[in-house]
Amino acid sequence: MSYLVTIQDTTYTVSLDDREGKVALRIDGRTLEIDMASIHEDRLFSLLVDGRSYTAVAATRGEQREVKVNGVSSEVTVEDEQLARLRGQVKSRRRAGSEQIKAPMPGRIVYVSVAVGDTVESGQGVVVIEAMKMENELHAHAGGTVKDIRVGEGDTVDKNDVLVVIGD
Amino acid sequence: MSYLVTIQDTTYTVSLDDREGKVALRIDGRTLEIDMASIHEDRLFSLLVDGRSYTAVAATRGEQREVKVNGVSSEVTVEDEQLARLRGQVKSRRRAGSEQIKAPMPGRIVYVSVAVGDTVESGQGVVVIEAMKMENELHAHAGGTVKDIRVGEGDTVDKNDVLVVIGD
Amino acid sequence: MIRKILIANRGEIAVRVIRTCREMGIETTAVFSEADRTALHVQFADEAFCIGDAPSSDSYLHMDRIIDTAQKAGADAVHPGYGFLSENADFADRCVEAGITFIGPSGDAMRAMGSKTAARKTMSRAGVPVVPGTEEGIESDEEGLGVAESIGYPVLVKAAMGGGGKGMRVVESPDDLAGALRTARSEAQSAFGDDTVYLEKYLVEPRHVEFQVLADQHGNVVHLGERECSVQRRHQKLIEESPSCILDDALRNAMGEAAVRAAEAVGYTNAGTVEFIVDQDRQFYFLEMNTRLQVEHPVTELRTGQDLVRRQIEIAAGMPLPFRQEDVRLHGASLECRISAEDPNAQFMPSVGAVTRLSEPGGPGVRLDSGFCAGYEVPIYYDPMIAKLIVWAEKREEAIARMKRALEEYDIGGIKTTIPFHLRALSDPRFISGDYSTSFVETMGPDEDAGADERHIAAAFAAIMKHREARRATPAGVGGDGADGAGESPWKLTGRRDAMRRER
Amino acid sequence: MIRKILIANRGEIAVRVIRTCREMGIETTAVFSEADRTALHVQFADEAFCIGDAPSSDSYLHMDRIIDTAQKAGADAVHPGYGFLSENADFADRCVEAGITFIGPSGDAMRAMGSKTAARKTMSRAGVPVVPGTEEGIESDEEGLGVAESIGYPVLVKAAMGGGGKGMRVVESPDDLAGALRTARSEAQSAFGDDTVYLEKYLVEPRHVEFQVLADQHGNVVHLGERECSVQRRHQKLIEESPSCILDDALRNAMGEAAVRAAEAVGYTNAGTVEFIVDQDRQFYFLEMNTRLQVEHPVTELRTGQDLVRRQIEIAAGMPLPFRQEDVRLHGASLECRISAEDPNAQFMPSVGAVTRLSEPGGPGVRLDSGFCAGYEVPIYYDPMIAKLIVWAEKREEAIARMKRALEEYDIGGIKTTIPFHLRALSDPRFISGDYSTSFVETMGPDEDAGADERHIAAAFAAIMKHREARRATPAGVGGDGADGAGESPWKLTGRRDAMRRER
Repeated sequence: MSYLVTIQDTTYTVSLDDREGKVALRIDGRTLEIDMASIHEDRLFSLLVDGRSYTAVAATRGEQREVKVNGVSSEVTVEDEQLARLRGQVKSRRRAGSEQIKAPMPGRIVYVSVAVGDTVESGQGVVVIEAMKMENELHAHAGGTVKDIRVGEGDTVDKNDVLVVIGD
Repeated sequence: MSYLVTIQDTTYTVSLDDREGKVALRIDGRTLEIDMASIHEDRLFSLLVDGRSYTAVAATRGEQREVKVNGVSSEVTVEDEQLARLRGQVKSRRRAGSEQIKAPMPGRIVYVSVAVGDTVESGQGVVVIEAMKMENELHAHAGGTVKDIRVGEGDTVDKNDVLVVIGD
Repeated sequence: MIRKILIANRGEIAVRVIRTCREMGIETTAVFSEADRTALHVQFADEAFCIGDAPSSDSYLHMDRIIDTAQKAGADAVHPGYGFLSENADFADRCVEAGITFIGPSGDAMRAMGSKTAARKTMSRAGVPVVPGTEEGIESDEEGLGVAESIGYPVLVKAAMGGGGKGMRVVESPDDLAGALRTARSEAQSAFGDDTVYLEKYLVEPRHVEFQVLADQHGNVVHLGERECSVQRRHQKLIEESPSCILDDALRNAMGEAAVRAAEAVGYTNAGTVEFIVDQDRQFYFLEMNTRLQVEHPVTELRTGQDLVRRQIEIAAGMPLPFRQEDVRLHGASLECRISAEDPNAQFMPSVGAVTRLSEPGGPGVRLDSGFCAGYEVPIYYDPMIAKLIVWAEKREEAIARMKRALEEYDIGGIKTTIPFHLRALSDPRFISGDYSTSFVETMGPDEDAGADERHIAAAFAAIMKHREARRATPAGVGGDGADGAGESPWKLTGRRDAMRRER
Repeated sequence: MIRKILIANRGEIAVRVIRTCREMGIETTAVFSEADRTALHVQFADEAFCIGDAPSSDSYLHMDRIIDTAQKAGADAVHPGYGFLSENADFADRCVEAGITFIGPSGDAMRAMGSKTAARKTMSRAGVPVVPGTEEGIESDEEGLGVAESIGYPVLVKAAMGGGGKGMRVVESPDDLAGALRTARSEAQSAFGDDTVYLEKYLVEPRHVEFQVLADQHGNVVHLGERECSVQRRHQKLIEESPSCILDDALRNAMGEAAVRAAEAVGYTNAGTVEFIVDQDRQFYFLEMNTRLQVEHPVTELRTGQDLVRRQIEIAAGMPLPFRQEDVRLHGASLECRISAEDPNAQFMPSVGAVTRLSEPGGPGVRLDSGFCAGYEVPIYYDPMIAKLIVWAEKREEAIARMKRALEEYDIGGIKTTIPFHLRALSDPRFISGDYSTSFVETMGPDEDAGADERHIAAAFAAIMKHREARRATPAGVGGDGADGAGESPWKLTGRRDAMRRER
């Protein structure tokens, strides 16, 4: 079986052959044999790769899959390579469109730094939210035009409330 | 509802009224109100009893139920009081009979200190088993006559293997 | 003697105080908000009482309920921890009026240090150097321009009642002064209910060095050496260490003596901290006095062998200090990293949620002051700091290596924490050399790709997990599509099972 | 310098050694048996290799495989920990022959101390007091009777190659001597392959006090003070502390100097421990020298601030000791409790199984050297000690209170441990007063009913759990009988869920 694994901006192609604890695996041309043993609750594993010892954790945070290897945490997406190829076009179509900036936690809106119609760049701060006694700035992931602003300063918001909508 | 709870040699009669976190309860004439909150995985609880703070754990060890309150561990049996009354006679009949001394862990038999036909007293050592680099003596819980010896010195045994049978 | 103490706080500092009380055979009463019913300090205390709703103003800041609870529980004394009511002079006074020992300085000593302008005046008189600037509030823009001219730009506009960076503005040129005065006044009014602001010389790349003092009720005042706290972000300390790399014995003695004079000048009792800034010429200036136990007090505990909470309780009970200045010995090197539920890769955004997995560091020279256990749900209402990791070693470089080792062992699942930030900071050549200032964090470079090998393995591991979940899904698959992972995945199951547990 | 170390051990000591290696920037190679695939030392090491089946003889005692693994991994050095091959002179020699640094003394120094009769002779010559007795094996019953008569009953029959209480018999009168010689010879032959036994005066209620020594390859030998280890059961130490309550500075210096002479007499290098017994008249006698790091070395680390594993590695690398005897400072009081997977309420029966829940103690003055994490399955093949809890405080009574506080915080679920034993022992008036001997454990009273209130609450809690499980079972109940708890119980579900996890 082959999988496409994306971590940050890098996509690795992994093909593997899994037999009872030992997994033979090719990752971007490098061949590895992994001895994998469950330590606790099917989430925490000990991996031995040519003798090198790694402790690996699989977790979910909401929709996001996360793995942690020797303390280094990465958000990952994994796709079956064949299916990924079939879906290629659908994906890129879906990726376009609007971005919703949501409240990452319940809190109070301190400041909205954009207005409807403004052009924002990728990474630009748009809203400041206060929670846990700290002010935190939320950023646009992709650039675009501010289509809608759904909160005002001083508003109390719940987690995942949409605050600002940015479109193409 | 009323329950009979036995810890060591003491049986407590507990009647309770359980409503959403707060439990009103009478135990051997003492009335308590317990505020009970789950801390982790439905096993670890915080109890507040008239302000006193207790941390309580429910666990199973094989057939045995165990509770641990502020670090003090107790093996408990709990019975519905009405059912317990109905079963009274069945119980006492079952309690009589033979005692099987079983291996509490895998190990090697070092020494058998009784022979078939010997009379043993409650608490008397009958077998020495070696495990984890240590020798451990196993004792008869009730007195009686040795009916059967199923192992010899030097034998390797598995957990729960019957080693010696003691009868009335 | 004190038999029972109410701890008017939560989190790791409440747990910290309870630990010493247990060791002293003193009973403990915890208070908690509705959000903290299952918190560790509630579990660890002998008794615990709910004092209100989740927001601090309804619970940990609610003086009436706290004093009422102390009286009902029969507590002889209240320990305020840090934050919340710890520097509230009225609260200290009200405890005393209610016949309860307040474990800290008197309300008057707090007031003397609470106003920055008043404190600057007192310190000047006591011969403690203060940053050049005004001892009174600035009344007009004209007055401000004159003062700024005389002390030289850049200048700092500060709120007299300020703290935590609020109501503070750096002004580089006369053009910006009027605007800065206006915004600082408005911030100060809303944050502290007092719009008095004053001017200070703004020191470039200063270092933040503070001295721990202890003062009993019999006139004995000692200092226990320094802590360097220059690794800060938005005026929040992140890493503290002792000794400071820029102090030699002569400077340490001079600053320590100044700290003792500062405490004496206001009739201070109990534990307190005198904060200084040290400029690039190694001149030191009084910044402020924190009239409470500090977050970073364990750094001093490890270097001196003292239990500062024990000393606080003894002092509050009227006992004399059991040692004198000449008995204080400073050993080795100590370092603290504050562990917060924040994502250092997303501008330190708070990270709430349940701690699904916990594995704590141990072994030689490692101390963990934690406020949570596995299963804990980090609430959104309070400070995101959830634990402190402190190490000691004979030498500074050994302490740094030990801290990195301990951070690598520390595994907290389910939430993001500042552990990766600390690992980066401790690997920064400036930190290693000891040549860093309060601008350290903002001038840290982008995250180096240190975990390349780990990410390679992470990709392999993720593929294996996906493969196994697909394989498991197929036989049970209702309608198949197993290879897509649409079936029940162990990964998803794990998440769902956790969610169920939380709901119960 | 040493770049990579193979740790020829398992459990907490392997983890302990790995920690210092990490801090020194030295790579680590773990070895493990089939039973230890998921053990903590495998997780913590940079690399790990399986060296055989679960029984020690097939793995941790298998010299060929260990040396072979060290060579394949490119390790410069081997650290043997304690137990297993740590005092095996042949193994030390074979490492050297294979070009691998053995982190410990030379094989010859081990041999000189390995035979108790030879060591007694060497010590006598070096002016180190030994217990009255023979320096040669006893050949005949007649010879034995003569010697016993001259030193006076009771006497102790001991195996020359002995250790751990095997081949040891106390003889109260001449009638019992011949029988004791016979059984001791037979035990010695089967345990050590050598039936030589000798006679010693049996000291009544002695105290076990040992001295830590460090010796470099340049002739520097120092001692780091004592550890009192009189709390023993079947010659296994359970609690160790420093300082010993029976030593004053004069006796400490005399014993420390004797310990240094003992090490010098055999050309000892690296870390070692000289064990003495001290009789009721405070006379001390050489007992034996342990030619390795001891289990209880952290007690000394906390009192001296030294990292003994770091010192061991430096010494093995040929570096001189970085301090001299007069630089050694002993601070405060330190205490260690060995945490074993044993049931103290059932004659210390080993308790195997999975650790289902783990909450570790922390806070001021607490150090935990643990060899396991949550989920760990305690194997049946090895020593049941799974962790060591060590505390430090300024004064002994504070250290005892701190240890009790830490033991109360320590929650290990799924297996029985010796934590309740330690809590009892530390509450024993004899321990508190410091007036105890090696007979302490066997003369401990029956378990007092200290937890009456807890048991009352336990009964209430158990009833609530039963009630909830019955209530939950009823609606889903297939065929009812819910009140009997025959339906799916959360209690049972929990157990079953754990079992499933383990099987996967």
